[in-house]
Amino acid sequence: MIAGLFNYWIVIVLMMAGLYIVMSSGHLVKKIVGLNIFQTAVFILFISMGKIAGGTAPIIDSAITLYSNPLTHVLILTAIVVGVATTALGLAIAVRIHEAYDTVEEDEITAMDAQSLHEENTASLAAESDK
Amino acid sequence: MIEQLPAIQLLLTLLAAPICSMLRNGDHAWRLATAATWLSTVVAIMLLIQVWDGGVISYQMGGWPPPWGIEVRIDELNALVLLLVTLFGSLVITALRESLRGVMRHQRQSLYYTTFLLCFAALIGITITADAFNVFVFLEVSSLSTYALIARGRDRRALTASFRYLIMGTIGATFILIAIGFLYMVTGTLNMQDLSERLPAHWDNRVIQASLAFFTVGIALKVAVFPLHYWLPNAYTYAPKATTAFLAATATKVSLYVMIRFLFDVYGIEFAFEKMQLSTILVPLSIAGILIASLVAIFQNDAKRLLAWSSVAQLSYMVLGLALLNASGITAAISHMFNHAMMKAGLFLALAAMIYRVNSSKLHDLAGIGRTMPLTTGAFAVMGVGLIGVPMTAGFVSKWYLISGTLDKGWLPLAALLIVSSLMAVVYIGKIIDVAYFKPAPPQHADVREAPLSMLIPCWIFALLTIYFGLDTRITAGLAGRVAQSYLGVS
Amino acid sequence: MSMALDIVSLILLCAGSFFCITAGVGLMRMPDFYTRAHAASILDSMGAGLIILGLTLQAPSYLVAIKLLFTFFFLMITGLAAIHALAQSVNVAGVNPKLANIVQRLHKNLNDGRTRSITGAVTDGDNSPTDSDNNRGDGK
Amino acid sequence: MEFLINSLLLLMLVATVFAIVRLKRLMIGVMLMGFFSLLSANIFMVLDAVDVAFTEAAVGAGVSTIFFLAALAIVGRTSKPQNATRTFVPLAAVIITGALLVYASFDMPYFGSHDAPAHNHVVPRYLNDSPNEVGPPNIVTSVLASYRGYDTLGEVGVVFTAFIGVFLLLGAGTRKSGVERPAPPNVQAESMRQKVVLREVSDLLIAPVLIFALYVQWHGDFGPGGGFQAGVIFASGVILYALIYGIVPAQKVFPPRKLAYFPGIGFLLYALVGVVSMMRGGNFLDYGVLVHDPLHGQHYGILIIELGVGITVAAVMINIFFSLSERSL
Repeated sequence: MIAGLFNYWIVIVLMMAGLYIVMSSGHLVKKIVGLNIFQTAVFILFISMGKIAGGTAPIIDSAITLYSNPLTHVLILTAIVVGVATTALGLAIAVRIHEAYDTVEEDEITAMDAQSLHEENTASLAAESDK
Repeated sequence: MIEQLPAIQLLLTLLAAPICSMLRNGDHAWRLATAATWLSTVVAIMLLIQVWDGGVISYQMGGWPPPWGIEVRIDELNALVLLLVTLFGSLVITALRESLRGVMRHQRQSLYYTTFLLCFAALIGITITADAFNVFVFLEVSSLSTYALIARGRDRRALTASFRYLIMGTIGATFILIAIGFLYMVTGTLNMQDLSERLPAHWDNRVIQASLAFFTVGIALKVAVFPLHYWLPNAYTYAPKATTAFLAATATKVSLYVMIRFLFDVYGIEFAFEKMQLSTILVPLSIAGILIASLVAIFQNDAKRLLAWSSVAQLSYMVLGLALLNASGITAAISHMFNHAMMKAGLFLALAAMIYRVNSSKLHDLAGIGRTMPLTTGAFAVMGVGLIGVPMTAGFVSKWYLISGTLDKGWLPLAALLIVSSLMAVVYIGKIIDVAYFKPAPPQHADVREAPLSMLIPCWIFALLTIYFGLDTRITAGLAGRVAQSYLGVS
Repeated sequence: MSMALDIVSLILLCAGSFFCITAGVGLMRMPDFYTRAHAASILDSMGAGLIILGLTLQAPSYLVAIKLLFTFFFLMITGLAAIHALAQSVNVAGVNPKLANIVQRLHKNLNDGRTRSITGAVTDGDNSPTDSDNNRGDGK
Repeated sequence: MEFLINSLLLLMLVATVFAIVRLKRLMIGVMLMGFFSLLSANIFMVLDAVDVAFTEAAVGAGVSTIFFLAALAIVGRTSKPQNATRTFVPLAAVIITGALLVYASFDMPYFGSHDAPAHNHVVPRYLNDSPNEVGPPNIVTSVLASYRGYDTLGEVGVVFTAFIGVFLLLGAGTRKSGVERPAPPNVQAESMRQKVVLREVSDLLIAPVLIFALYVQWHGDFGPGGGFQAGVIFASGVILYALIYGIVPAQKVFPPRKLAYFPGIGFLLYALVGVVSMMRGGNFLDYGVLVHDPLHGQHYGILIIELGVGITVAAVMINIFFSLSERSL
């Protein structure tokens, strides 16, 4: 059983570590790093389930009779490309955030947002009381 | 020609997108986008007519039969969602031109329309497909375009809202991917029809149970079910003004459709709700969502943020309807999906028209706008009344079904709570109406004029539809009722 | 013939593995960046290079052998160029090689004809790039 | 033996991930992430997923690491230490999710088992019939491009959307001339000197890289490869040029204004193959009707759509790199 499930357990550890980085990190770029790791771990999960012991890569050859599952490979090819697309867009937004806030630390950004929300609220209260 | 309609439905906007990205002139891009989306609406109506009598259209992409190839499948439920996406999406895109003019350079405008078209096409793709993995692919197209659309907001907080949505959305999508992987691991297929046939043999398999858990969490993130709604208020508030109307109408509704499709069709009611008792989680969460989000909405002083919180509450109504699991409840959920999309899109669009003139969505800046922009505010008021659920409007129909659904269950206190939440809706909508009609306009807004026609007409179409669907419920509640019957009848 | 090939490739593989281990030990034990980079470059050139050559002799077909030779060729170029670029940019950033300092100090000591402790000299000197340039020049 | 190698690689992955979790220095974190991708490419290789390994090595370890580095050049390389409240809630959430997964794992078909349902329902037709139905010996290509060609269209759509999004947010080709930040003189002199070796090496490499991209593009039917990998490799050749010679000369070769058309062109090329097959009476993306012989039709169809994929991916990656790195000038 250990040999049969070892792959999956390691993949679970990797997935959870990636998710932990996303949730715990305050740096926006590091969040995307975590997201990447999380996704890559899921890819390994898919590819692990497509492996057949003693099989070979699914490229037809008359000498070979046993192939691993090509469908999971196709799905993960797609998912990898989706992953890099998300990464690129996320980084672009992070770069814009850096330009707008001059920081990419989430805590500082949250504080700045709370500050501006507070200012807006006091401004509208003042506007209310004017009338 | 007629048998190619499902592919044409997607292709109209999918092909228009790259062409649109090459146009240098924003006006041409707008013309192309509106033409493509309205044609797409026509196709959606034709498809709805075809499946009206319970027919099912199946289309094999690449000519490969399912489960080997990818099947596109249109039945009553997703024909209704198609109509929702195309009709309301087209109305918003038509109104978009004025709100972009002067804000963006021409080339940026055409990129912006391209992003809209991609989102539009992807939502159609999610709606029509019958392949579990294909849902994930198009979900990502729509999500990526949504992130880009939100991040273009004028306030810098649009960027953080978009980033937060990107992180949560990607986690949600990856959870859905894990769920699909588990389904494939146990059944060996990705076609929804095939999955639903092969799954009952594996109900006791823990992998399938985990798959349900991951799917529910993942899609709940996308739908913004109560504790996972965190991204929605900021995203809606800081997104560019008309964009919010589009997102509020379509994106979360299509996610909700995916939720219905998977929970009811793929996993099946018996597994998801009877064996795994999903209702015991969803009902309390959605009740909490309705009450808390309505309460938060009352205390907002920004009209856009107020409507965003109201969206969280209204989405909880739909989830509640589903979780009730009786004919009235499901009817309520599906018809409210349509009605709320219509009313919220209209409200946000009317608000966008007001912001276009007064350049702010703060309540105190909207003071007296009922006199300076009477037509826009009139449309807003009609749809606001609809949102509250006053009889003769669309909102009433779905709330009526929802309350009778709770009564069918014998949950009187819940019915009372729903009425209380409607009263809360009266308060928050009333807050805007009160400011608009009964407060004097600030002096700097004395020269505010009525919104341009290209925004005003879509607003009034939305308002008139709100009344029309309050009187004629054949398309909404009628169709939803039949869908509900078919789900409950089979099980 | 095949026997001879096996023996040659065995020797190459063993030598390659030996260099890999050497490089690993060097990476762990060397005192500063430059010496570690040197150890790492051994991994690229001698370690991986010899192993690939050894594998080439075992290749089942000419196609595979040619592919392996290509890999060898590109690995040689890219790996060493990368190490070079890394070392250069570290140098530009102003990191002094520790050993160069020692050598320079030894030179000075010999020229001055006085005896001073070597260890005291290691932390001496500022970190400006020009300085490190001079150091390196003297070190040669 | 395979199991041993596989387990060893997996343990290395775990070590890498824990290093990333603990690191404060982002630069190293990003480099380790590239290493993580490379290691997982190795695992894909061991698990027979050659196409996936190829893509992961090119995309995960190559292009996305470069995107990260370009972004880090703008936002700075270090992260602040996080406060303690940030660690507890995520840790609890992660442990619960992980426990759920481990709970589920006991019912999973064992790793490598032959009779797992995943291998025995849909897949046999791909393995047995695809050489007669579609043609290419590489089954991954025939599933990707033909059986699930609609998915792949969506995938190109994702890449195209990312391009439009990045373009909309950052813009490209909008850099004003002469805003390049001058480096301190001695650093500049030093970096010129340093580049002699790099220039020689890159001159030697760029041509083979581009040729290799074309080989991968057209050889995808027979071996691992195809439009995605080819596009990424082509883009990395161009990115290498831009890294060594600077972004301005690279943009002279690939003017961003013209390059911005190509993602759309590739995407259209793909979709139009489907439209043509609809016009000839087949379903969308049914290549069999393109010419008289269905097998030839499949062959032509796959070649053209792979070309479309390659054009889109290459153009998108180069564009995104330009957009990101222009911001740091």
